[in-house]
Amino acid sequence: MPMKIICNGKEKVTRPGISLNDFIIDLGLRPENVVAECNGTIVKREEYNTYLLKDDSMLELIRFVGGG
Amino acid sequence: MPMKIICNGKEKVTRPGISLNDFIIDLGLRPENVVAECNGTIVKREEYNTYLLKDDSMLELIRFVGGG
Amino acid sequence: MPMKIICNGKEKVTRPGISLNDFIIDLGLRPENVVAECNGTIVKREEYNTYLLKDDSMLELIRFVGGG
Amino acid sequence: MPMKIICNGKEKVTRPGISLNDFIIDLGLRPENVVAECNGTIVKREEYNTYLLKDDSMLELIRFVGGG
Amino acid sequence: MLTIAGHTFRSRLFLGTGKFPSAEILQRSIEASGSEMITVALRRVDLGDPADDIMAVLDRNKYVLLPNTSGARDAAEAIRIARLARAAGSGDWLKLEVTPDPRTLLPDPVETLAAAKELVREGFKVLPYINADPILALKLQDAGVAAVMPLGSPIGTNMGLQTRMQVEIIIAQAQVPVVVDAGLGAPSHAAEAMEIGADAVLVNTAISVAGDPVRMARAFALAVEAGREAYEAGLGPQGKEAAASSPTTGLDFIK
Amino acid sequence: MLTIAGHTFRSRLFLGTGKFPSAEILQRSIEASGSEMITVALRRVDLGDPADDIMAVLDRNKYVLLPNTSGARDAAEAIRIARLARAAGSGDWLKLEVTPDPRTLLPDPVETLAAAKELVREGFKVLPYINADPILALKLQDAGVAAVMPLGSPIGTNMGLQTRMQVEIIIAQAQVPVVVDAGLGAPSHAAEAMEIGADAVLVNTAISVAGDPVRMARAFALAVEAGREAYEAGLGPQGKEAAASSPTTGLDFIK
Amino acid sequence: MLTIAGHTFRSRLFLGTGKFPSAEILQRSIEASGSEMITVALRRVDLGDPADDIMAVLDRNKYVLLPNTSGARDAAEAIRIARLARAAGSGDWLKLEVTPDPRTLLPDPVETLAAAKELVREGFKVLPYINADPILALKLQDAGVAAVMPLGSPIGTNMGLQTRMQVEIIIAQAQVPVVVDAGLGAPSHAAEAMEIGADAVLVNTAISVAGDPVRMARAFALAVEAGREAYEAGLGPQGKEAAASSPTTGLDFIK
Amino acid sequence: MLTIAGHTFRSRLFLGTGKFPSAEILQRSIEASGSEMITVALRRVDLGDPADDIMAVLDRNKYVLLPNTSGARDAAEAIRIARLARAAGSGDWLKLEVTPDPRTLLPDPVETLAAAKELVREGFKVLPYINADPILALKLQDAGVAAVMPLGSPIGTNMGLQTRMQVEIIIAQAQVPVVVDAGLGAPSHAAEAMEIGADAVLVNTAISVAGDPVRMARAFALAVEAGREAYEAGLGPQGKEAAASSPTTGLDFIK
Repeated sequence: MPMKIICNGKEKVTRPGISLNDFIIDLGLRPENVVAECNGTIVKREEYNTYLLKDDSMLELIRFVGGG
Repeated sequence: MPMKIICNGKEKVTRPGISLNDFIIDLGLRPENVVAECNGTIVKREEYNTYLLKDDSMLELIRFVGGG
Repeated sequence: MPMKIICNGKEKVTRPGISLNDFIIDLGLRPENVVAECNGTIVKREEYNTYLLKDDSMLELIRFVGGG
Repeated sequence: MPMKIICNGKEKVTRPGISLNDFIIDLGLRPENVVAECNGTIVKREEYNTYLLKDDSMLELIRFVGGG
Repeated sequence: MLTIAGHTFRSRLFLGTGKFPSAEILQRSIEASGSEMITVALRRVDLGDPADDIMAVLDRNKYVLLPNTSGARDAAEAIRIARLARAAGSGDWLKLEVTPDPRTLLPDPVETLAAAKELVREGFKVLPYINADPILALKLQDAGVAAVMPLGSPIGTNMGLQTRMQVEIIIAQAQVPVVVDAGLGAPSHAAEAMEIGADAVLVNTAISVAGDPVRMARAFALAVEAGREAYEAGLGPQGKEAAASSPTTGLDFIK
Repeated sequence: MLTIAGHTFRSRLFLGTGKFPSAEILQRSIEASGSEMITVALRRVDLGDPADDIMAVLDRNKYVLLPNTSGARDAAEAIRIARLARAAGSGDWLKLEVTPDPRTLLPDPVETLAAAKELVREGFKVLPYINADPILALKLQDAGVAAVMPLGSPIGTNMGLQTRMQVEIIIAQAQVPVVVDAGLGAPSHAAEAMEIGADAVLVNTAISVAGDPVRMARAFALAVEAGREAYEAGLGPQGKEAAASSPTTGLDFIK
Repeated sequence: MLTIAGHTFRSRLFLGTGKFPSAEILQRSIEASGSEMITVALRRVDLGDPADDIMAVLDRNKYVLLPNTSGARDAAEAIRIARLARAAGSGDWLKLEVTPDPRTLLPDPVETLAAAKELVREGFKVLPYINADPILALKLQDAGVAAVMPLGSPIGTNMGLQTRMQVEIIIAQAQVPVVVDAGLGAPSHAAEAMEIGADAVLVNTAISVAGDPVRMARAFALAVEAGREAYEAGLGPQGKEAAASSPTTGLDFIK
Repeated sequence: MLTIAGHTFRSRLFLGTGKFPSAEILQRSIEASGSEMITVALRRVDLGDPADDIMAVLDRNKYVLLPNTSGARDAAEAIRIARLARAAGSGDWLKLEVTPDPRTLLPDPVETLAAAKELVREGFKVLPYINADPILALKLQDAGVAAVMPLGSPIGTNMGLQTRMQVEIIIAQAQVPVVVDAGLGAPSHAAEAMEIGADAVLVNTAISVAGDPVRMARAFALAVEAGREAYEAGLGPQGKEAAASSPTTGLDFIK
């Protein structure tokens, strides 16, 4: 049965055991351009493939935007 | 029969032989606060009583107003 | 025998058991216009008379001056 | 016998019948870089060769200098 | 004290009378300003509204009346207005204004000089309104004007002493009084003009359009006196280096 | 009227007492200024010259004494001086100055805030001298200071309100009085500070080094009142377009 | 050439990337500016619009990426954003901004200093955005920042170098590069900052909101080079007395 | 591109040639400036030093020669110098200067207008040096001058665009090119003049007395181009309210 993630404040439903990398790709984002914070801890980019999301994970996906 | 004066650009009808002084008073003005130019010549204030207006006189009545 | 005080960085010789009040007066100052710090502690003005200086006391006498 | 010219306020002695052009060259100047006023009248550059100086001529030699 | 054309003034604030909300507020503002030199303009009587009459509020014994030639676009028009003003009984004082361009109301140096020469000849005490032009000021002085009135900034802008550097030159050279006119929009502007040595300032818009003209008139009066007092007392030098106002000695007790 | 820490002041000019030519000129300058808030510094008695005594010229019934912590280079030194000042009988008022760099005499924001917190805790009425830093002003306000004192320009430079834009922000946000301190070198500078809404100004050098300090004190008093009056009366708007002060109608007679 | 934290820059113009009309105009503006130091902000991905991606237009080989901590209201938030930025792969460079008040976006001196100390400890190359506060600049220098970035005027106001006098003091004292940031609204403002000895300037709003951002970027590039060149060439002295540029001799012929 | 009297100029920087340390530095400065309009003065040959000759360094094919009438105190003297200049082969271009007062070197509005009318009649391309007087500028334009040259501040003072407000009015009204002349002392001053819409600037002292005139010439060339580019690109609006350059959304992750 599907798994629930809170991503950037919104509830997202995905498949159990999905890696952070796949989850980001499923969102239509380039993992190399996104920094992830899961349950308050920064996830290193090289761990995106091995880092598996859990039910109710609080995920923040951040990226660079134009700014002064 | 009545007489026509052009006063401050407007046609005014008055009685023949009227003095400048009486004409000014008839307009509701204080002669001592008005300077008069008749047919291009300044009329001295002390002559207002003796200065008689003629038909078709071009009269300008000027006075002080607020200014900077 | 006389007693030694360090007052405002200078060595002063005075009589043993002198009160702070008398010491200030001996210097030609008005006690009410001076604040005293003895061995790092502020002495209340009402205690000037009862406060007795000891040998080698480190005394600072401060007062108001013109300033902005 | 020699001829006297007042050039730029100074008296200069030169040979009679000298042309303006030769006079300027004798002074060590380049005629094409100098404008001449003789007795209050500007002499055209193309006339320097034919313009002969007379005794007591008042000559002004002007040129461009640095300026803002 | 300030003396212009032999007349002495206690107040160095000249007041314009245009654009006040009411005759009563104008009258109270004049009193609050302490001014002794009051400008007025000359206009055709409005036959539709003969009542309105500024002379009712001006006590001729208290103030010198300074009629202006506002509206004149050249020397001829200015001279005509000047003669009418004198015939109207304002005496010989005249604020000479020649402003050909209604967009900027800036003065015409050539026409102003020409008019000034003629009006001086006719015995007027001429106070010309001019751009902050030191050479023009000298030419007008030579022409016999009673004072020169360089502008701080364009009429009615309240932008203050934008012309400070030029006005300083005019003041340094003038043998006649220098009255800064036009654009002074705040008491600090008037004080600044007085601090650099102006003999007086003429203010109108900043006071008449203020929220409370009467209080603003008083504010300018105070500022003009402050600036003059500072000029006479002698301002201290400016510098980029800080300098302590409290003693730099006697601090060993905290060292 | 101005109220700081529950105390009401008729005059909005605070006066520093440093660098006056003599005690007599200082006394007359204080009177001419009309000031009710007088700053003093605390220094070691000069045993070689015990006579010199400023308290002789300061009538404690007429003025609030505002001792400063000048000389303090950090919070600890400022706190020590503050306590000595209170022990010296000046009451609870304190101008907090923490200036680690003698070259600029500019205030240290971090040490000033730290000292302010402690001194407020000890019951002082703290008036901190600060850079024109709106965020620091808010932090000091939250810390319970009685007023904030942003600088106009560095102490003793007479350069005026160089920090105008930042001071305007401080004034717009402050719930405590804003007193512009340091650098005001002419009455026009003081008037400008008051016109933008400052509650008071503190002046020392500009008066004490003036050619005639007594008259300059009076000049600043007038300018401060002028600037405040203008602020309350409401200044007219500034604009780049000229606007006639005399009527634009009624001119047909010269057309 | 300019060296910051061991990295050398040919261009002394740093460019902010906010508020550009399009990614394409941003890219062309960066090229026109010649800038080698480009600021970016860090924000939550908008899951509704995942496409928008600034990294696509930034060639990491050509520019140093300078992430800012915009949005941070205190040291803790700034530190968190800084760590996220580094994790995002921008390297160690950081523009430290702590702005608790959204009305003014002015920096908090105390929180900025606290954050700077921690971030320096963590190995960041910290460039703090600060008020023009010379003492704070010295404290940050002692804390090990790579450069200090005093503001010219509040962010986005285009009001220019309102803080000139204080920035001159910062430059005179600084051992680290001084980069004037915020408020520079025209090339002349940038040139002025460089003429007084600033090492670089950071510009965003003035370029991104210009009618033609690409040309404006080029205009700022030229002005920054002009100002620096003038600083190195040595500006002539200012004076109030006129001095002829043409010879004063050799004029007898018209006398 | 700039066109004056039918002649097109690629560079908007006009260069004066007075007071350079050497002919060689002058020549290199002219090249570095990129200027195509070079002013010179006319003086009596010094028979004691006939060698010195500026024409040797001026390539008449590259530059338009703009002789000035410096030294003239009235219209008659200016006209005489103008005729001599033309006879000297400089063509029809003329910078008309009438400065009766050697203390200020400020121009005489009346004599300048009179001379301009005669010289236009004689076929000169007249560029008059004037005070920043909008009405005089209009009168000269009507008289047929090729351009007007209002001053920024007195000659040689390097005080910059003190007359900004008046110059803005001149630019807004002019149908002929406006060239800001005199007083521009730094590249930022020149950029400012160009940003407000001046068609060109004339610089001499600021370059010739600089520590390194050649580099300063280049600095002014860059600044003039920057200012013009900004004028054409369209400067963003100024405001007193801060406006974020980074997004104000997407910050929930730190809230």
